[in-house]
Amino acid sequence: MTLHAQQAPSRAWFVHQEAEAAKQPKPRLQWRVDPFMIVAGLIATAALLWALAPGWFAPFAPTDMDPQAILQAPSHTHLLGSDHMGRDVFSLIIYGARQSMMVGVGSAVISLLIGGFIGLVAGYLGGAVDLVTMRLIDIWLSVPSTLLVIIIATALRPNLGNVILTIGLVFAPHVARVMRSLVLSIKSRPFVEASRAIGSSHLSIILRHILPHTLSQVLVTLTLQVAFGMLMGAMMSFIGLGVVQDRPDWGFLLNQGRSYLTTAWWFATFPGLAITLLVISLNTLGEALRRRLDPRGKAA
Amino acid sequence: MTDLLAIKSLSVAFSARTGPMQVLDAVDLKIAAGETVCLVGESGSGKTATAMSVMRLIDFKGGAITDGAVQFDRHNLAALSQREMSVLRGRRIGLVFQEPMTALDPLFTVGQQIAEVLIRHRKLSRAASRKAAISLLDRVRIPDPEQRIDQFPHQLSGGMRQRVMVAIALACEPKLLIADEPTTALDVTIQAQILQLLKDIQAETGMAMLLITHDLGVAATMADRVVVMYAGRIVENAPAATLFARPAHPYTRGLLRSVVTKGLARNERLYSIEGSIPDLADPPSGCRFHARCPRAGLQCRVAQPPLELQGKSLVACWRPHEEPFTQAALTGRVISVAEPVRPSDDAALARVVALKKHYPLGRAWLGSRSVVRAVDGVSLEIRRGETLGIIGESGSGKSTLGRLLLHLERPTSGHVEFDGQNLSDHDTRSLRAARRHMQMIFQDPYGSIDPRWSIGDTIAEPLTVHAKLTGDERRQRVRELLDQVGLDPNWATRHPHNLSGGQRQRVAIARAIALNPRLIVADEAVSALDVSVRAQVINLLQDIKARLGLTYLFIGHELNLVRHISDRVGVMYLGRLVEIGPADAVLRRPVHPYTKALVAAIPEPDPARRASMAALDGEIPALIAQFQGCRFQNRCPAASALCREAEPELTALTGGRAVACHHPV
Amino acid sequence: GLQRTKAGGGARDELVVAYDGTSSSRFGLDPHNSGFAPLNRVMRSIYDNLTVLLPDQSVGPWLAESWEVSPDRTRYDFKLRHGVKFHDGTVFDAAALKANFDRLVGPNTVLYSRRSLGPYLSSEVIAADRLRVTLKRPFTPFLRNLSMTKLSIVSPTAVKKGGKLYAQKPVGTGPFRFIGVTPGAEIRLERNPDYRWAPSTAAHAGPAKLQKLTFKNVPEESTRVAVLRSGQAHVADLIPPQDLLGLKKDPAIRVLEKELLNTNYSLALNATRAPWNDPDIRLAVKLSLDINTIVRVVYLGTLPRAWSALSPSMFGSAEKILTDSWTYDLARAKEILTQKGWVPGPDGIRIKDGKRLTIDFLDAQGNREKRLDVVQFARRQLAASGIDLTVDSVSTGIWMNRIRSGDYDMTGGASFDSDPDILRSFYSPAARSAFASMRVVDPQLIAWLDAAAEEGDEAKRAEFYHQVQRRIDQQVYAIPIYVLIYNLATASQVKGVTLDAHGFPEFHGAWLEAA
Amino acid sequence: MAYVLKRLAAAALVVFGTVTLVFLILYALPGDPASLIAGDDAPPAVIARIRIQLGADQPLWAQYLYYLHGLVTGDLGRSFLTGEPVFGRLAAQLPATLELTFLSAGVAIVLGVLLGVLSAVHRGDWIDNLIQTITMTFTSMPEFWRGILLILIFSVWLHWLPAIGNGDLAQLVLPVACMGVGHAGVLTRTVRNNVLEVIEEPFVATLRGKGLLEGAILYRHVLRSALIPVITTFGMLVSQMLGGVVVIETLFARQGLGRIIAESVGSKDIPMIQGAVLFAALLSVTITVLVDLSYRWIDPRITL
Ligand SMILES: Nc1ncnc2c1ncn2[C@@H]1O[C@H](COP(=O)(O)OP(=O)(O)OP(=O)(O)O)[C@@H](O)[C@H]1O
Ligand SMILES: Nc1ncnc2c1ncn2[C@@H]1O[C@H](COP(=O)(O)OP(=O)(O)OP(=O)(O)O)[C@@H](O)[C@H]1O
Ligand SMILES: [Mg+2]
Ligand SMILES: [Mg+2]
Repeated sequence: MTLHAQQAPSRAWFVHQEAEAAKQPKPRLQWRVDPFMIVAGLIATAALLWALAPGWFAPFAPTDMDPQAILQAPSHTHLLGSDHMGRDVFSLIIYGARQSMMVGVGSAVISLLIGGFIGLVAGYLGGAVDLVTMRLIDIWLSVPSTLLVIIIATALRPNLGNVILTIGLVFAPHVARVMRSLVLSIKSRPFVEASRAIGSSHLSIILRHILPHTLSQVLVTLTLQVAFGMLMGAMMSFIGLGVVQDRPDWGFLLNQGRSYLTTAWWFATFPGLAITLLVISLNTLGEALRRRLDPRGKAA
Repeated sequence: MTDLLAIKSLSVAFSARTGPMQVLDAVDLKIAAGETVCLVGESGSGKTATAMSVMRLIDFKGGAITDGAVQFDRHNLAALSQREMSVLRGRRIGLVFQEPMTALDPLFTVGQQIAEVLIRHRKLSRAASRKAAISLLDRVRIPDPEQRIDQFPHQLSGGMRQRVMVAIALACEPKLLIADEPTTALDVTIQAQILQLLKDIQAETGMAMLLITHDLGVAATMADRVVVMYAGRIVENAPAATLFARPAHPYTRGLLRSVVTKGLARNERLYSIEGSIPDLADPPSGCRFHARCPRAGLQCRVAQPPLELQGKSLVACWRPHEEPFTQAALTGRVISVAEPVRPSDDAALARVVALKKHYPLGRAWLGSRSVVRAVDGVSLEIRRGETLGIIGESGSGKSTLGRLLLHLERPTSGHVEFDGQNLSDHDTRSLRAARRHMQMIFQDPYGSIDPRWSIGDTIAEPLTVHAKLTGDERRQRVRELLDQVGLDPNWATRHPHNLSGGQRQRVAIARAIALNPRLIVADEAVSALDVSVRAQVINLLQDIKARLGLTYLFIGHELNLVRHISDRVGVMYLGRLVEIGPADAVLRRPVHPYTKALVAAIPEPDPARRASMAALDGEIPALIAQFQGCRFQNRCPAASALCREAEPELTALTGGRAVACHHPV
Repeated sequence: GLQRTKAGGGARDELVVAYDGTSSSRFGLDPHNSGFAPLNRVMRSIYDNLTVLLPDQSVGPWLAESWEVSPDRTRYDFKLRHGVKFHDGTVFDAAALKANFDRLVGPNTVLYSRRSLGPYLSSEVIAADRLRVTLKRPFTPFLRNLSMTKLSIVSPTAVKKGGKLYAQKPVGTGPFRFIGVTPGAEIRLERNPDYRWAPSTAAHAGPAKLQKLTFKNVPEESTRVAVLRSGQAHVADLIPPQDLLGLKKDPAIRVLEKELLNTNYSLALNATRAPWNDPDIRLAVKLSLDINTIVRVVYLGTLPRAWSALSPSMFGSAEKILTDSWTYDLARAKEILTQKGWVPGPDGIRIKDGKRLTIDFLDAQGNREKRLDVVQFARRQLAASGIDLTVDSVSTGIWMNRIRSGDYDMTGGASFDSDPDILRSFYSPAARSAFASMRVVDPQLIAWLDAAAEEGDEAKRAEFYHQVQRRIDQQVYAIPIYVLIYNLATASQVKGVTLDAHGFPEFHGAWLEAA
Repeated sequence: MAYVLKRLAAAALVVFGTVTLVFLILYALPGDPASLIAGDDAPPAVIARIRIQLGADQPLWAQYLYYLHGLVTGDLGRSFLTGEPVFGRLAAQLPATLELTFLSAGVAIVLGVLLGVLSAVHRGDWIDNLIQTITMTFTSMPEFWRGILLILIFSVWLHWLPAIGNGDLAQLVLPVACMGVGHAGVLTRTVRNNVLEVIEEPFVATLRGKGLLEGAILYRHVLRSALIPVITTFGMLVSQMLGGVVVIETLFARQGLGRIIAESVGSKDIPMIQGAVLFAALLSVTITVLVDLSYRWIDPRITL
């Protein structure tokens, strides 16, 4: 079974990861490089490079406003047209990659750290700790995540850090559940019991046996989380919880451009495509990664 | 006799990453109407692939028939379309799979699953098919078929599920039944029941049977002909009596020798075929067995031997054996093991006192608290230097006892003494320290080693935990240990995924002995291994024990094997110890009716001694119930009114034996 | 399928208006307690007023047939129109009017429109059709304020019955009466058949021609245009600039535009907090802004740039006086900042005593009317002179709290009104509204504003306000940005929709021409 | 039955926890509700009075108890802004949201199962790739963008469907399509992957061994087994849709819980937010319970 892309703030895929995690070792699927994956890899790499060194790729600075060239259709000067302030859409997208990636990666890392820790502890200790934690997580999950994001983001104030923190917090319990079932299944594998029989301490079992086995799943989760974080960030822009800045992220651009769709289609379309393509790519890669890194493949 | 099924020069390949992988190479096989043919061979030799090809189910697994024909009645099955095949499947050819746990759709009642095939092939109405299904259940001897028919697979025991599978296969009275390891996952007593059932039904209907098994005992019991496969080829095909009396192919002989039989004396070293089965992705040239064959010559290395008639046997060998094969001949060749350490009578290394372990069932809140009584009042002692074997059917609590002994789990009540100290008195830290004297070897050689660790790290893990060694000392010790278990010391940096099951189990053993422990619990340590490899590992365990003066608790379910390795044997049933005593005495002259039944149910690889197998009726009851009286009463031929009232205590007999039975034999 | 999408599903005399109610589904049509322009636009059709604002910004009779003002201008005797009835049957008379005033000044309520009554003291019923209103002191904006929806006349019976929930079941005397609401989505009105008291400005005197009038709240500007184009609505308001140009050229669409009487949208620095308490620094900020370009780019030439605090058509606006009174001067701005000790730091942003020159812009409205685009543009221009601007978007509640406690550097706002006295709600602490974006306390301004409120002479009064606006400009208490031209696009078969002198839509005379 | 009770007890616990959580988050919301209610020019005395009326001067625990008390007596309080009872307002808005959510869910599951099975059957070929690419694209689009495009295409250009409103079925088509199609992508993949997974199960080999036709195996057996994780996904999706209405309802100018939440958060109308989130959480918990119960119905093995 594979993981898949979903609408931001999606929960469904977590269920799969949980189910996945609980599964018994299986022979590994074949690793086949298909054209989709190559394209996905190229897109993700491009976005990453843009995020790292936008200056190398962008023909204009994101702050270059040309009052003479407002809402210009794509042309030689403005490959993807210009926006309502005369900025170059192509350059905005390149610079926006960093912001979008920061939202995506940042929130993913936060949810992984928090959720991962909770899931690890609950799964490993089991018993009452597990029961209580899982109930708390149920509670957290019973509020649809979009609502949770809105409420928390309103309570905090919308700057980049808080947007990232909010998305991270909202997704953390999902990660916790994935992590927990992962730990539960690894915990019951004989080599863990073997290590216990040897007399290894809990800490060393966790660090040396359990964590390494969650790594591939964690990587996959990270990849997919980045995608969700980005979509969620875009949604926050729409609701008005986005961050206004010189280098707007793609969601913000799309949101700004949305009312120009009939008059200047390129303004919204290209940032939208950027998000969508990157999300698709990350999902495709995440899925491939999961298959590739599957430790069960080696175990079987 | 006309051939019902004739497989001619069948070749099958799977598409693998590295290209096509030929798993069957020119297989020839014939089954006459009413005949039982057993297909035997080690894991991966292509037995299942053969069955699947006949059924053309191989197509769904990514395999394809690349050559040859499968003649069944008037059809060449290899050339039919899937649609045409589906008319034959289930109607003319029945199929029973190995795993009764997973071979039934968990979401449908057994009735629905039987009815389905009747509706499909015999065009019965719903009502009629239900009736027919009930009578089929009755025919495979499922009690209360009217009730059972509406139950779901998970509500049935493994044995019953396998009966349901048989019922499905028999629903349309097929001419041919293909059974792929139908009893491998079952307990011996249940295996005996199912095999008996198959025999009975065959006698009634006169169907032909292709029975796939890796157990030569089963083959001896069931087969008219035995076909031996090795690495995708048939190496020998002979009438059962001939094959067991005069195995011609060295591989067949090797297999037979590796089997631990009743007749084998305890202090003998087991025979084993050296090496392991080749990788089919890169099969060896010439005779595929030549690398492991003691008789191999130059010809064997370069030319593939044809399957040729020799006497009554078809053999594919350039240098077949001609002399008869006897147990005596085998015994004579065995090298004797080092003199075992004599168990001293009084010095108990470990003592188990009134030990109980109850597992709560499900999540026990807001509901009745039911428990599984996995171990329910066991007392015994393990003496220094001895091997105590524990046998019993699945679920009888053997593994739980093993884990309790090492205090991997806390007992519900009772306690364990190790070296005079009560383990329950230890705190976490001192318990961890105490662990260095007690180690465990697990059943699953694949699961019990962390696939991400190098072999060296795995073996060094106990050293890291307990011994303060420098890096060099540790590496040195790992090399020593690898050497001791017969692995190349240079393999320390390798990762386990390239290792065979037997090699992995050696790694596990090396890890277990790293700290020179005093007690090793080996829980089904060889059950997952092929016969030839199993013998290697057993020999290794024996050697190490002799060398290091270890004490073993050896848990297993192959009686002959346990008898071979153990000084004393304990028999468990439903969480209780029902009999204990010196191995030979208990297993050759059992006094408890249960032990007796177990012993009787073992199929011996000797067609001459075919017994009526179903030694024991009925199923093992669930462990949840609170028992009154003897736990064995419902299956016991000797049960009396007393047995229904009072639970028998373990009482000592002469010769160091004890039994828990009101009416010992 | 197309037929179904036509507005009203076939009823030819139902007019559907897609209005920008922002994303709020907050509903309440109590004219005395709503400063929310979109709902006031709806209320224009439900309620009438005592007076009507004429195109020349003078005041004419409506529900008040005439009035007499005492020489000291503290007593107003209103003679009321006869035969006027509320939608609930209540007769509109002096008692009803008094009830309206009493409601506004009642000690237990704090209604938004209270301020518009100024120094109101009491009123007394002289006859059934005569009411005398007494003020504590002269209050010149009084009559003009009475023309605003903020002081529309509500049914006292309905208010009593409705209590706190009156706003959910509004009852007025207007050409349309309220029949239902789908909160957040639409407000349904129907013709008031008894209506015979339209103001003199109306095209006809009788009841409205439309049978039904439905206001659909479509906060998405692109959706608003979409439903107009697809025929799901007949009218859409506040068309964004980028679409306005196209719609104006579309023969199937008619566009009505009218300047909204209000305070021009202005950016206001917090003059009570350092370093913005220094007028020179504020000046530097102002000089750094090329407002012409900002407005031209952001509004694509559809809105004029503003120079004064009051929209040009409003009485007393200093727009003409202030036009071109200063020019964008980056060099000068930099010079001032350098003089004041703010020197460029490593990233170009100026630093003084280790503090960066940063403007914390507090926003609660999002990009309504593209105001955030304005700010974003301004941010770029400010950066050129070494000032950093960050936008802090918060909810209304937080916005108010922080404005009140002075915890901000800059914010922006506008407020619709018909009299320049509205400036007091920004600059006079005694009359300041919670939505006021200024916190500055300037005694000079307060004095002028208070005097102007009492001044009877139009010319003198205007002069006061000119002074006020000049001072606001010179002191840079606020930087006016654009003049809002309210617009309404209608399908071409819609006739007779007008915009009143305030810039609010009137549907009394509207009808749908057969296609 | 005991199972159902147990499940309900757990659900009640979750709801209680949710109530507390929402209360705590909202308590932390900055901004003073009293001054909001009081209006623009309220003198401090009035604000103070209102604060007392609201109980905002009480300590946290007292406010919490007061809130719980209200809940138990079915009183969710009154809106700070309009004074109307929160419960009535929400109850009036709920049907519109439910209508939108359930129809979207229906569309998602029907499309998801159909396309998923089609995709699995054609595993690896162009149909599979096409379905996967299209659904993946839909799913990866920010929802509001998808919605705007739908409006432009079907309402503005083709004049087929109305873009806004809460009236007849036609007005539901676009919002339902926007939400349903997006989520269908998720389900399509889930169904596809589960079908492929189940097809590998040993019992399917048994079914083939029985001579059943592939169609019967697929639809009668495989799909049913594959459905269990699909239903979990589906439950999650419905819960997620309940959050997604904030976007959809704004975009398509519909009434509903989403609009209330969007608006109330902006104006700190705490009773309204509390009520709306509580409603959403209750719905989402109800769906989870239903999903859990449906497992039992589909899979006889499951016991808790
Ligand atoms: N679906 C598959 N794809 C590729 N290779 C396969 C597949 N199934 C089996 N094989 C390979 O085919 C060979 C023969 O397998 P087969 O299952 O027939 O062995 P077997 O004799 O039944 O063994 P066992 O006793 O373990 O059941 C093995 O090497 C196995 O790895
Ligand atoms: N952790 C556990 N929780 C609940 N029940 C358990 C647990 N471990 C074992 N059991 C139950 O206890 C009983 C005895 O299990 P145990 O594994 O000791 O049997 P065994 O004799 O080793 O069987 P096998 O031959 O199948 O390995 C079984 O019914 C099993 O289901
Ligand atoms: Mg097999
Ligand atoms: Mg066991």
